[in-house]
Amino acid sequence: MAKKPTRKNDDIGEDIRLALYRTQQEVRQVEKRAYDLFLQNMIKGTSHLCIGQEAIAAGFGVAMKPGDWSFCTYRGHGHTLARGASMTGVLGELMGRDCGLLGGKGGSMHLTDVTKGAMGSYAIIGAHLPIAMGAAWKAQYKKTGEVSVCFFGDGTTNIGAFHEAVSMSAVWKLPVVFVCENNLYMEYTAIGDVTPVKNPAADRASAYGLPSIIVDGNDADAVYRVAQEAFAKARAGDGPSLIECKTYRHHGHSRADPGKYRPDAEVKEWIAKDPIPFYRQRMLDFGISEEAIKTIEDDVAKAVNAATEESKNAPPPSEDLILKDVWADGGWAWRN
Amino acid sequence: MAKKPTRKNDDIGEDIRLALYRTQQEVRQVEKRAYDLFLQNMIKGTSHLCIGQEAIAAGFGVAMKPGDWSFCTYRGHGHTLARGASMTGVLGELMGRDCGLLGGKGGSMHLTDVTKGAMGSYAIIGAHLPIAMGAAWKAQYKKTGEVSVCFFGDGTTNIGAFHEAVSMSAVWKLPVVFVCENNLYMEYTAIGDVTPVKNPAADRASAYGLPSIIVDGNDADAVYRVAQEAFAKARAGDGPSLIECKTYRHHGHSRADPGKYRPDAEVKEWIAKDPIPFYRQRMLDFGISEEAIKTIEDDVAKAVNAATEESKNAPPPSEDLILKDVWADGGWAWRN
Amino acid sequence: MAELTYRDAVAQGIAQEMERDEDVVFLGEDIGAAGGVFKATVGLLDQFGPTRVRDTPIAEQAILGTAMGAAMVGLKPIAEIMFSDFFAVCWDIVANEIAKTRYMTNGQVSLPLVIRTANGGGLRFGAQHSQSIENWAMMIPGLKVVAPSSPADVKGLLAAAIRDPDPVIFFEHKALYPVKGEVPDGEYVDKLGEAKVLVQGDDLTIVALANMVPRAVEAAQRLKDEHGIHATVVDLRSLVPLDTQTIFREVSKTGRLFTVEENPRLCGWGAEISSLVSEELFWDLDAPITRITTPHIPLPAADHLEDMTIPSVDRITDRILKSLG
Amino acid sequence: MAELTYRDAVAQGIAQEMERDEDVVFLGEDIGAAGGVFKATVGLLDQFGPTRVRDTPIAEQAILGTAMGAAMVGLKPIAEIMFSDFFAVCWDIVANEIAKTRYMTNGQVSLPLVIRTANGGGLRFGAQHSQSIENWAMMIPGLKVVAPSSPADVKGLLAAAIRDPDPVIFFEHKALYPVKGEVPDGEYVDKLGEAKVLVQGDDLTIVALANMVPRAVEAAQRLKDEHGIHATVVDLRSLVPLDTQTIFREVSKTGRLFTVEENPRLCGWGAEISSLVSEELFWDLDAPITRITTPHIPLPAADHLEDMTIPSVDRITDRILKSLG
Ligand SMILES: Cc1ncc(C[n+]2csc(CCOP(=O)(O)OP(=O)(O)O)c2C)c(N)n1
Ligand SMILES: Cc1ncc(C[n+]2csc(CCOP(=O)(O)OP(=O)(O)O)c2C)c(N)n1
Ligand SMILES: [Mg+2]
Ligand SMILES: [Mg+2]
Repeated sequence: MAKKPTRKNDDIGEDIRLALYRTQQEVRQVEKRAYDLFLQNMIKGTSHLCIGQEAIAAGFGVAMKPGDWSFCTYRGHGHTLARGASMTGVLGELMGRDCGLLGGKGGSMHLTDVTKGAMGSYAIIGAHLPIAMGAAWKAQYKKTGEVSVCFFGDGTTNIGAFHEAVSMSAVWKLPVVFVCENNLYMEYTAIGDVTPVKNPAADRASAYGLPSIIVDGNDADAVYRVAQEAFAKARAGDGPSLIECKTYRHHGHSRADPGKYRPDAEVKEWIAKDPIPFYRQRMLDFGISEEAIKTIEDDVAKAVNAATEESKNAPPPSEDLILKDVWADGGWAWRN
Repeated sequence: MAKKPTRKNDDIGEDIRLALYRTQQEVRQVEKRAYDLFLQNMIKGTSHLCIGQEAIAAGFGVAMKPGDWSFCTYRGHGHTLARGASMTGVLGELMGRDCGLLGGKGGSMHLTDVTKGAMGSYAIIGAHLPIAMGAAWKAQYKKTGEVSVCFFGDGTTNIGAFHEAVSMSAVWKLPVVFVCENNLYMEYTAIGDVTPVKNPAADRASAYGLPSIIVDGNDADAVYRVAQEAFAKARAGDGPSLIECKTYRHHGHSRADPGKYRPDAEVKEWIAKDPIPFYRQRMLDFGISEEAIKTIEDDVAKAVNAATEESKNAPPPSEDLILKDVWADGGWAWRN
Repeated sequence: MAELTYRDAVAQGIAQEMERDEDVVFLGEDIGAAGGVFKATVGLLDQFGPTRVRDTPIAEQAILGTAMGAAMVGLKPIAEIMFSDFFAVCWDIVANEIAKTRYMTNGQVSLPLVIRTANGGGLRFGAQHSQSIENWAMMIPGLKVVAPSSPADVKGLLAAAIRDPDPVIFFEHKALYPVKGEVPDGEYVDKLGEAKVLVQGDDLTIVALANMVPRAVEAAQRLKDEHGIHATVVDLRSLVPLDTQTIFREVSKTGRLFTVEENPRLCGWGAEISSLVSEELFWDLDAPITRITTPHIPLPAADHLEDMTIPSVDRITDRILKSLG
Repeated sequence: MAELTYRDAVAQGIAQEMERDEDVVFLGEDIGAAGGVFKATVGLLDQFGPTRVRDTPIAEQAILGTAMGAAMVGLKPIAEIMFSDFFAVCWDIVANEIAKTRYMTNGQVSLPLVIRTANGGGLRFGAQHSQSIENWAMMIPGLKVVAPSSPADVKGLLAAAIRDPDPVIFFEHKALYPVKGEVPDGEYVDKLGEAKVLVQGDDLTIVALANMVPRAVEAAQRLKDEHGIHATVVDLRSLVPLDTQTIFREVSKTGRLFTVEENPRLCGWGAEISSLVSEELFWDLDAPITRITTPHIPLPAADHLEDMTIPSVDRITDRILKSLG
């Protein structure tokens, strides 16, 4: 069993730190498995991996309380897992199986698990920022104390919905936290080539009367701390936050993309900043035992293997799902 | 005839000043006539007057060169006149006559005179900001030196298209000048109630890497100067400007609106800052004769009367316009 | 029964539901303090306060996104889009998000929300403030589409829309706002998806919607008075769900169908009804189906041009007489 | 004639026109350096340089507004909207501005521009990246609407669209990008508004568009081979202008019409054609018109679900056989 941290001034503490590491491992290992599975053609369509960006999903995911809501993008496997969605639900959905979170109807880009507060993955850039506001409005009106957290990319800061959502959230002082994961690229275009400011989100915060916040998105502790602050502000009724996390995606944009447009040196530099070995070392430095760490890694590996098998063995979704759930009555009828 | 200004350090000079005053008078008197005409039910539909805001249309209009392009809103009678569109064309259009700029097909909210570079009035908030960019792109690509000027209101700064257009213009360094006429209200809602920053445009400029520019929109000289600077920057290839002009509309938002939601004191304060008597006094201070000023006022009054009569006497648009000009071939056929 | 205007019936319908259910909230531009630019929501802010009746910036994507997000977590929002033409600036939230989310999530998410909007022409507002866009909504799976033609239907169908567990696009016709009619007092809730037969006749069937309904009724009267021709007039009231039973029943009785649409022709709802009837009722038809629509053009602004463009009582009558030979 | 893929025909069509006319410019997301996410515009940046082939931020309203403004002052822009579903985020510029401005200005403004987009399903991309939205464009007066089914048509119709003085929405079907076909060498310009009869038969007429065309052709083959039934297959190629002459001629020859649409049913282009035929060709029809469409639902993502949702060769064949009784 792990020893208590030996270093001082640790505001995070061992339990949280283990949770942060476990979440990062879960996301990383599921994403690696997803990569293998689409090389084996067991995952069809497209898939957007978040390998390299796990510390953000983990930092926010661990800081959120049950009942809080999260909204993410097509690059949302990690955010969905970080809220506690099952690996089988995620991998099954990617593989188009019956056991998928959405019964195969949504696919990789739309992972949702409402029971865990994972309120959906959105594949059209910008749309989920105003949607996340709406959930926050309920918390504000009902005074129930939830926060709504919305993840999106650097490229998203250039679209209209971003502006409308952050601006109106600030006016309404909604308990919503906008989290920009700046991984330096939109799809294949470097964000700096298409954005008039250096920090796509942080340099725009003042346009909404908000403080400019930048955090190392590859350091789960830093992300966790900034999340805690933003949540405290939101729950205190002091309105939204806009947080820019600096990070990098190790893979291409999506399945189809080898990511060749990225300079080798840049890729190297960021692989060296991989959040997971970095955090592993931090844990060791803080006196957490190699054994405790290894246990997490092995547990997660086992869980991923089990979820993979379960998904592979699951049947394809039943055909009758096709005409189900257009409406709340379960059906699709548009006529009598 | 007017004497030369007697006061020193006048960078604007008498000719420009007379032009600025004439334009303000033209806009004011046409708008007043439009008001009378809709009280007489000779103007149907809606109409958005710019009484109180004339110095902006005048300052930019006089600073623009022939060949430059302007894009404005439903509150665009003034901007269209300031580019040299005929009063008969404007009043005729408001009255739905054959002699209208658009043959009655567009109406009050869509005044356009391409021959004068008045590239249209747009009635859906935000849309014309990206459209104005497009014209600027041509000037940049063809290296022909035109600028594109885009007028819009304070309320428009909260919509997505504003953000997209200013942001992308800044990245592309386009010769476009975005002019926000902050008249303190969207329709019936005070802009401060729905905007998270004090200066809706100027406080957002930094989000696009642009300097924050605020000008007294009721002082035609100040507007003219700021326009000149922005145009020089644009023509030099140094990219767009975003300018916030502080002003006020004396009337309600549109025909249907008596404007009762505005505090009396506020209305009084701004009526006292009416740009036209203010500018008249400035001219006198600068040694321009009462007589020269009076001549402009009378000329304009005569022109407005003549345009009114011409419009009243013009026939309604021919019915065959209805099925004309959907396509460039002049027709509307969607089938063979 | 009280006489109410169509616009007052809007406020009454909303108030009825907000009184009944504190989860019903309302947002939009100038809807609160100003009571709406069409004065259809006067009094609601005073009655329900600024936390439930909330003025927004000009940000339609934010308005509808907010409505959607709030609905996802249990509120029952009503959002206003001031003119239906402005759906174009927030169409993504409507067509890609609101309409698809329940389906994509395999039923995890419910979206009990209503989007009200002022639709249609006749006020000389020009091509960007006068469109009839019911077909924009009808073509998107996952949206219910309602368009009342009378004050009573406004109140009853709006209440039904607010209580409906699915997203409803509620088209108020701006030319009808001043029109008066009898409206049931007290709690009144109608049912979505039921067409109404307003006039019964043996010779032909006219199917109409919203502001085309009073015109169709007047045309039917004229056909009867001046030509002894007896038309049935069906007010569709809702496009989704579509009451094909009533349509089919009435068409099979007369063997002749005329649809009257305010939208420009191509892919209007009349095309869908025509295709349904010619697929399923082919052998009952005695003559070609005729669609009477606004021509496939943007709307002109000047009064007499606009009047000649949108189907009028004259045009409806003439077209029917011509078809009858 | 060279064998080209549908995707390469896009690049070739654009290159042909950019070489010919320096007013032709091209903008969109990832279209330049990356050659497009579907690799349909590879090489254009190298050939024409970054002032004419320009990568944009994710800002579709800015992209299309820029195209419109540039066209107003004399350029001939081509804009890409990466997936047609994203038209929803910039629909205002398309439907309210580009489509209406010539009309509203009484002909003062010309808008010679093309908006290219990847349309349609079959790639397991789910409900927000797979829609067939030709009907969204068809219903808006002022837009021309083109949707080629073969590499040759891509090149020829794209060139025609670029030279057309009016705004054209050009729907490339993303499932067709890898398909190969013979494409005329050298300058090749087709004509908008002409349907093509791909198969001639006496028994019935199938009208199809885009990716439904090869399926209709295959179904016709199967009907012939397995059932001795001879179908005519009409590839519409463009919805506006619509070649009603060819449709009417072919339907009147066979007396039977089947339309095959990839879009969800309500207000699809098939409804419009059905309504036209039942209005103008009623007496030539021997049997009800049948529309074969995607059901009126959002598209599911999983492969076998998607395959069962979009009309397949099997479904087309079966539906026709069933109708024939
Ligand atoms: C409105 C819209 N435009 C374009 C796209 C295509 N697209 C998908 S992801 C993407 C890049 C997004 O970049 P960013 O926001 O930085 O997120 P990241 O993928 O880097 O996580 C683009 C352009 C889209 N999905 N929606
Ligand atoms: C997208 C859109 N939303 C709403 C409207 C309705 N509307 C017309 S003018 C206006 C207020 C605009 O305010 P501002 O930009 O300050 O311009 P002003 O009228 O004060 O000149 C609104 C909300 C519209 N035309 N378009
Ligand atoms: Mg990114
Ligand atoms: Mg204003």
